[in-house]
Amino acid sequence: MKTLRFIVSRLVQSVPVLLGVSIVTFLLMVNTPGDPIRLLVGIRASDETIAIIRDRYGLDDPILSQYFTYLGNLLQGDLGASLRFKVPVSELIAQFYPVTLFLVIYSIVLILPPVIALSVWSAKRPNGVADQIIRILGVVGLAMPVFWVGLLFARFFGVTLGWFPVSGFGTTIPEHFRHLFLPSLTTAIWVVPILTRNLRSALLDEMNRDYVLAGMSKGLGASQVFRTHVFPNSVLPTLNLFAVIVAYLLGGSVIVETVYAVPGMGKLMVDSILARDYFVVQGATLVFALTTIVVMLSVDILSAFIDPRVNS
Amino acid sequence: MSALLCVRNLNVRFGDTLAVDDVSFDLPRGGALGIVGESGSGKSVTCRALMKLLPQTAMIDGSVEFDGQNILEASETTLNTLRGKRIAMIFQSPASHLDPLMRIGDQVAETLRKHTDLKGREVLKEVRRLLEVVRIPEPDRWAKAYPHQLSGGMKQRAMIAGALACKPDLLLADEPTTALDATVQKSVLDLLVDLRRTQGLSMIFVSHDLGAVARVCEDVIVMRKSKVVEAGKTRRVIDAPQHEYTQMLIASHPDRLTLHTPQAAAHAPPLIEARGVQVRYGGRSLIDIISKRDGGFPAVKGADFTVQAGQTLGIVGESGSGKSTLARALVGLVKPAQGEILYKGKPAQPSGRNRALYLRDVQLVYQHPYEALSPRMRIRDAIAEPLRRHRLCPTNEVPARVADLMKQVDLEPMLGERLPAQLSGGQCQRVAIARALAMDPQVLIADEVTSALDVTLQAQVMDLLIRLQKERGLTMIFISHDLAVIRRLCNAVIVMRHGEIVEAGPTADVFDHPTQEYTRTLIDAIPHLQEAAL
Amino acid sequence: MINVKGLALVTIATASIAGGAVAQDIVRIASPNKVTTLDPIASAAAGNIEAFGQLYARLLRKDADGTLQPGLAESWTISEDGLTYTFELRAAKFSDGSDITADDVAFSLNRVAKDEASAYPAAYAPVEAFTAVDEDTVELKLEYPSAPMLSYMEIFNAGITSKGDVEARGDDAFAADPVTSGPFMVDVWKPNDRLTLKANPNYWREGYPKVAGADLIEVQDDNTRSSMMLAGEIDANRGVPFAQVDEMDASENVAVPLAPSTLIYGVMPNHTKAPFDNLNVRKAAAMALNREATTKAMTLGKAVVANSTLPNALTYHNADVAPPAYDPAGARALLEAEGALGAEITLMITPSFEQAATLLKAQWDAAGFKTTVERVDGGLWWDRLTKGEYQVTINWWYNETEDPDLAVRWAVCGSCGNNSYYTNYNNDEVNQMVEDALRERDDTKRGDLYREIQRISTEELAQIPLYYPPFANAYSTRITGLTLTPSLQWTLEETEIVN
Amino acid sequence: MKLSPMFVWGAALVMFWILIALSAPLLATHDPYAIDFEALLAPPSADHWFGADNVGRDTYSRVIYGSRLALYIGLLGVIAPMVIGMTIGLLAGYFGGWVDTIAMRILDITVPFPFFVLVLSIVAVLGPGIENYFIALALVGWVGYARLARAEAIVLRSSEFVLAARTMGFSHPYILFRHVLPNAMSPVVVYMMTDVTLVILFGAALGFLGMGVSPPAAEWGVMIAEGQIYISTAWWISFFPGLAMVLIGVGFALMGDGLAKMLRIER
Repeated sequence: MKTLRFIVSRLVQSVPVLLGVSIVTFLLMVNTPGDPIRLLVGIRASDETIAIIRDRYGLDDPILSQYFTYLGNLLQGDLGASLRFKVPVSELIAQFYPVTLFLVIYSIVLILPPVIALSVWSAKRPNGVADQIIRILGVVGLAMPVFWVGLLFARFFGVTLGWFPVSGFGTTIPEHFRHLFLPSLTTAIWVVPILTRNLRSALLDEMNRDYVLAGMSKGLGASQVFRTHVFPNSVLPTLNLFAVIVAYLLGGSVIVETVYAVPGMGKLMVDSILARDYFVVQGATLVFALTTIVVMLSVDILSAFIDPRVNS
Repeated sequence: MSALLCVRNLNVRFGDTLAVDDVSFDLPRGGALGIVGESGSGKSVTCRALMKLLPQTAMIDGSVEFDGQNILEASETTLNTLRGKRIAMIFQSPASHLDPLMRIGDQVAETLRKHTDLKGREVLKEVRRLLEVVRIPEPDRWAKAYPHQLSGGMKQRAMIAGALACKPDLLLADEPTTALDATVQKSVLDLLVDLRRTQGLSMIFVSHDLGAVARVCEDVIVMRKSKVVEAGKTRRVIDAPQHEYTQMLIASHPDRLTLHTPQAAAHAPPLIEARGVQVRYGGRSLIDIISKRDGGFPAVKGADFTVQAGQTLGIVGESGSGKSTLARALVGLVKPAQGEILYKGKPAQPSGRNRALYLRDVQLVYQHPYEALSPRMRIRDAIAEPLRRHRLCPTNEVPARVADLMKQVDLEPMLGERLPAQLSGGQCQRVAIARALAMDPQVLIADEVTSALDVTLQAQVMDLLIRLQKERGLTMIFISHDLAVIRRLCNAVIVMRHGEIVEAGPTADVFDHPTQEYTRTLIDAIPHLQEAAL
Repeated sequence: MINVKGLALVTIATASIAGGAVAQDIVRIASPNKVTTLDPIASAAAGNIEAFGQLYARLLRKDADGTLQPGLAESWTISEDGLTYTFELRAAKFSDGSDITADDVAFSLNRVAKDEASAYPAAYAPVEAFTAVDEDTVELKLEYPSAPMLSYMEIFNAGITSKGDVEARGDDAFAADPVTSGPFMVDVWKPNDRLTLKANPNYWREGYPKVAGADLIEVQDDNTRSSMMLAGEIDANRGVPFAQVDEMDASENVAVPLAPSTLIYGVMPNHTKAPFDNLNVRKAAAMALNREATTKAMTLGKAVVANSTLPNALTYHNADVAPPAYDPAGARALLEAEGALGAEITLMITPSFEQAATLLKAQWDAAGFKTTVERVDGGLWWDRLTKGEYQVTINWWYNETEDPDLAVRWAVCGSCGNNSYYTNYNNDEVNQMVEDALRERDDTKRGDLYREIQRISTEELAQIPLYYPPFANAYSTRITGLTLTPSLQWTLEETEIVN
Repeated sequence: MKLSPMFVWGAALVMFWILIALSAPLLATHDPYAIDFEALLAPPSADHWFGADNVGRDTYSRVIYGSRLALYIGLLGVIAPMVIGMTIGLLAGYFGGWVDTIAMRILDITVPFPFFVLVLSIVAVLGPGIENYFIALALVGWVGYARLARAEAIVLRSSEFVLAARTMGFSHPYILFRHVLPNAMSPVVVYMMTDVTLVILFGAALGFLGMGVSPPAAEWGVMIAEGQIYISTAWWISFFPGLAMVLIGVGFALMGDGLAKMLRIER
């Protein structure tokens, strides 16, 4: 009951945030030089034609009225239509959003086990050999450009070994898993180090806590103390970073999506920016923002669930 | 009675520092041994070595024979069959020794689950019983609670319950009562004493407070600089200490300190006066405003008192009594919701426009010696800061003034270059005082300045304050939970509870003929050296 | 301690959820160009052009070697004065099974010729009207003769759409999921991702298309397309970077034939902005460039150095003209003479021209210009170009037909609506000749006119031609008969899957 | 304060690059911008140690000069966001109340924004050019710093030495600057070290999306992006800048880890 009220209030708070996001996006878009129609009708169209079509889409109305029309439709749940494709933005989002969501979740699935394993491993003997190796590898992974790693993976795992497809999304769930493996792996390469570093230090901090000593004095033994006390306590600080990263993954998905020709939101979004497809950018940004908010919210709920101190 | 535990030539070294130097003692079955010493004396390390609960970096030798079995030789697995089952341990600051994410009941049950083959319901029943043993009310309710929901005393009880779970033969108590309020401290001590009687528990009781030890143990060893300097029957050691360190230790115990008789405050006009001061924490929420409630919770409810010039007023009370809040109101860190503060008869706004001027006269010294100093600021700069900021003296004289101030508080000049972290607690406290004196105040408010210090340091700091007061004719407001200290320093005292002043008057009257029940319990709770063990 | 191995296993497990690749009976083509609309009149962007050809049949069609063949029109007659064309339609059906009538043809062609929203009506300027004489006869009336008019009945936007469908559902709905007349019909269109086509059972050509369907996948990144090609995930890769042609060609079951195109790459000076409004400065800019070496660097010797402002694949291409030869010293001298030495110029490019920009900047600066490269995204590029807010830029263009009419109108005509590809090159003499050539029906005279246009525009450096690249597309050996015609049309209907 | 070995290694690596950047003209064997039609895609050799790129420029010299741009982007790209973020974060955390509320609202709006989208559209609005790239980064990147600084400030606000400073009658600005700021620095500095790497990488990513630094600048990210299509025919074009990027990244990351250790004040 209490959590429910919490959730509701948070969602209510997010309304002005979304409004702010939409305003910022809109301002950015209208101030971006470049004419969507020119890109739409192609190189050979004459200026007259363009003028006519601009007028058709009401792109010459004053900016404020444009925004309020948009907002009005938005409140009725209408995200408008793509200037490029003339299909409803909601349709486009319905088409691309699941892919990116799948990609992000899949990445997380691939990321968490190694993060836990590695950080536990290196925390066992801080500054030991394993720890150092993990750190260095981590930094290397972190410092390699994602698109570069992606290309190499595609050529090696996809072409040379032929283990995984190098593009697309597939149609069935198993296919999704196969097609998105390399993209997710590529993502993991730089996310794992970040989270590992964080969880490792959290573990080390917690291992020096008094309650560890207390646990040992009960004769629980190192491993049980670690499992039942140290680990749960260490997860908390990492959770928040995790939320930030998930948000970043959503927004940064464009790179892997481009490298692996994954038909996802990131690509849609960037293409739409380049094509000045205002309403798609608007809609997609809002969906992204909402997702981020939900992720943050669920992380808060989760940590409230783990840590009794949070909501009291 | 054969010795349950005998320790021979125990040495513990971390790197090249010797933490425990050749310690030997016996503990008879059912006996209780106190280990007394100041922080860094190696008493805690000794205690932990008995369970081999030291980091890998520690190099231990000597022998610890528990019930004929050498602990130091034993493997982790064997140790884990002993720990918690036959030797149990309780610690200082229960707050940090309980896992914040685990329910009290489960933390108690952990030991049971590990060492007994009790299952499901039985475990719950046993937990319930244990919580009752340690006198936790409504055990079922508290078993489901999380540590942060319990009071300090209850946490400590819960920890004890966990320690007792498997009816251990030996209980190691490492400063179990430090950092607890006097009354709570007393109740825990009583509990331990009681447990010894009822459960026939053998006990090693580590503490810096000889009084507390005296209450529980018949034998005591005194440690200093990781050596045992004296050992024997508690009574004997207290009455006839051999080693001069022991003597100093006992001498600096509040019981033994000669009461300093403050000059009867002349009928000077009150220097500081509080009229119905009320402080609230937490602002008014919308609901509060609608329902005409004040909102927040009152930390101080209508406090009235006066302090004459040259007088020393003591404010006593347990944590949460609002005494510190009151102090902060006096220096404008919190704004009173109601009431006013008069200084020299005129209303003063400590948080108002010309606070700087007022604060030159009224200074506050804080409780935690380290935290009160900016960690990245050299001592010299810290003391010079107010001089420079308020241009209290020409810039070229600043170094001289600083040196002078440091001398006044007995700090070697060479310490000036150090950072707080490189100083001892006592030294830091002196720096804090010196910094306050830099403003050349009329009134010095000392908020628990001694409570974080070892007894000997405590005594020194108190001496310093007394001296300063004499030299500078300071007016002092001395806040402490330690009545012994108050009694020694102050010529008037206020007893606070739940934000209210329950009793006030000249120190002697209040202490010798308390009119309030609460005051009496507070006074009774003072651990005295003459407590008889058992 | 948490079981490290266990966790490692989890990762691998999630990874190896296998499932063999499905056998494909459709042709998969990856192209960097986007399909943004399926309405043939709505766009002249490359991606759409590539799609239109598959969806809409035209009155005429081109066969593999580029000669005009009967399409929906079985036969046609042209009046003496060349102002009246009469097309006899064959019996054919739309993808929805309804008949393709003269009405539909007239509707479609009038739409592309006259509709205000028609993206590229240039070819149909002379058109007065298309009218349906009867069920299967369409008459085209021109206001003035147009020599290449017949060939325009084949180009991408001359596709025949269903009048009923368009009027019933309106332009936008139609543009998303049209009734088609061509070899294929829309299966699924996922904008910004792929257009999936399936064979149109009612297509008029018996036994065509030979494949069940096709996937037009849009993949921006060159490397991704290459990887896909090498991994066998696509059957054709539109646009292999020249750097990868040999590597691709060498790898088994992939072939990269270099096919003739009407493409031309060139430097586009803005003739109304200093310093390039000055012919001698343009000359200097041209002389500063080692066009052979530059071409070699950009195409690794896979393209022909351009000598004229028009593609060499066009009829009447003038082989005898040439921009001034490489002569940096001469260039410097010219600049000095014009007092333009050290002239600051900004070279505006889109991301795909970074290499070219680097080469040009280096050579120009060596000859005494001070060049700044400004990279902008496509959107901004078009905006600035069409508004004339640039000094010089680089780009390519192509021509729908071998006939140069549209080419000259596009590239060097100042009065044909596009200000000579927005370079604002405007020479009345040339403009006049463009119109005359269109009306001229004597082939040799016509040829002379176009050669003259090329001579003048090349000498005046309307643009500085760089090179004529071939199409470098990769094809899987799994298919045969797929090529990209010079007019950007896939020969998908001829394509067969062999193994 | 004892130097942690990690920090020493990291600092050494970064110094190494700084030295290279400073002495680039001495180290370079060729003009990093000079094209050479004879040397198109020339493999590593005595003349071109790291080979030559697709216009015959000497990759080695370009990598050397690239270090300048990398450091420039890396450092400037974090300094602006850090200053903005720290200021907002400290004020919000220290004063709380409505200051905090406003700051947090701005933050709330920035956080859920898809990162790339914001930067891309800002770059699109402001036009290309490295300065605009910095502006974009500053407008997006300050959030992380603000979060950290705020968290620190909230703790410090109620710490005794800040209270003490108050009871010394010092002004808020003075306390913020002299007592809060220095003690809030350490986590920020540590974060900054990782951020430098990320910023450099982000520049590369923009290059990949065709929005990075304009040619012919010797920017590693752009070099890698350009070299990609030669991955199997002329690997050296993208390999060496990639290597350089990893090396500088490792340097900063190690420094960060080391600092994290050192800045903790032992009690």
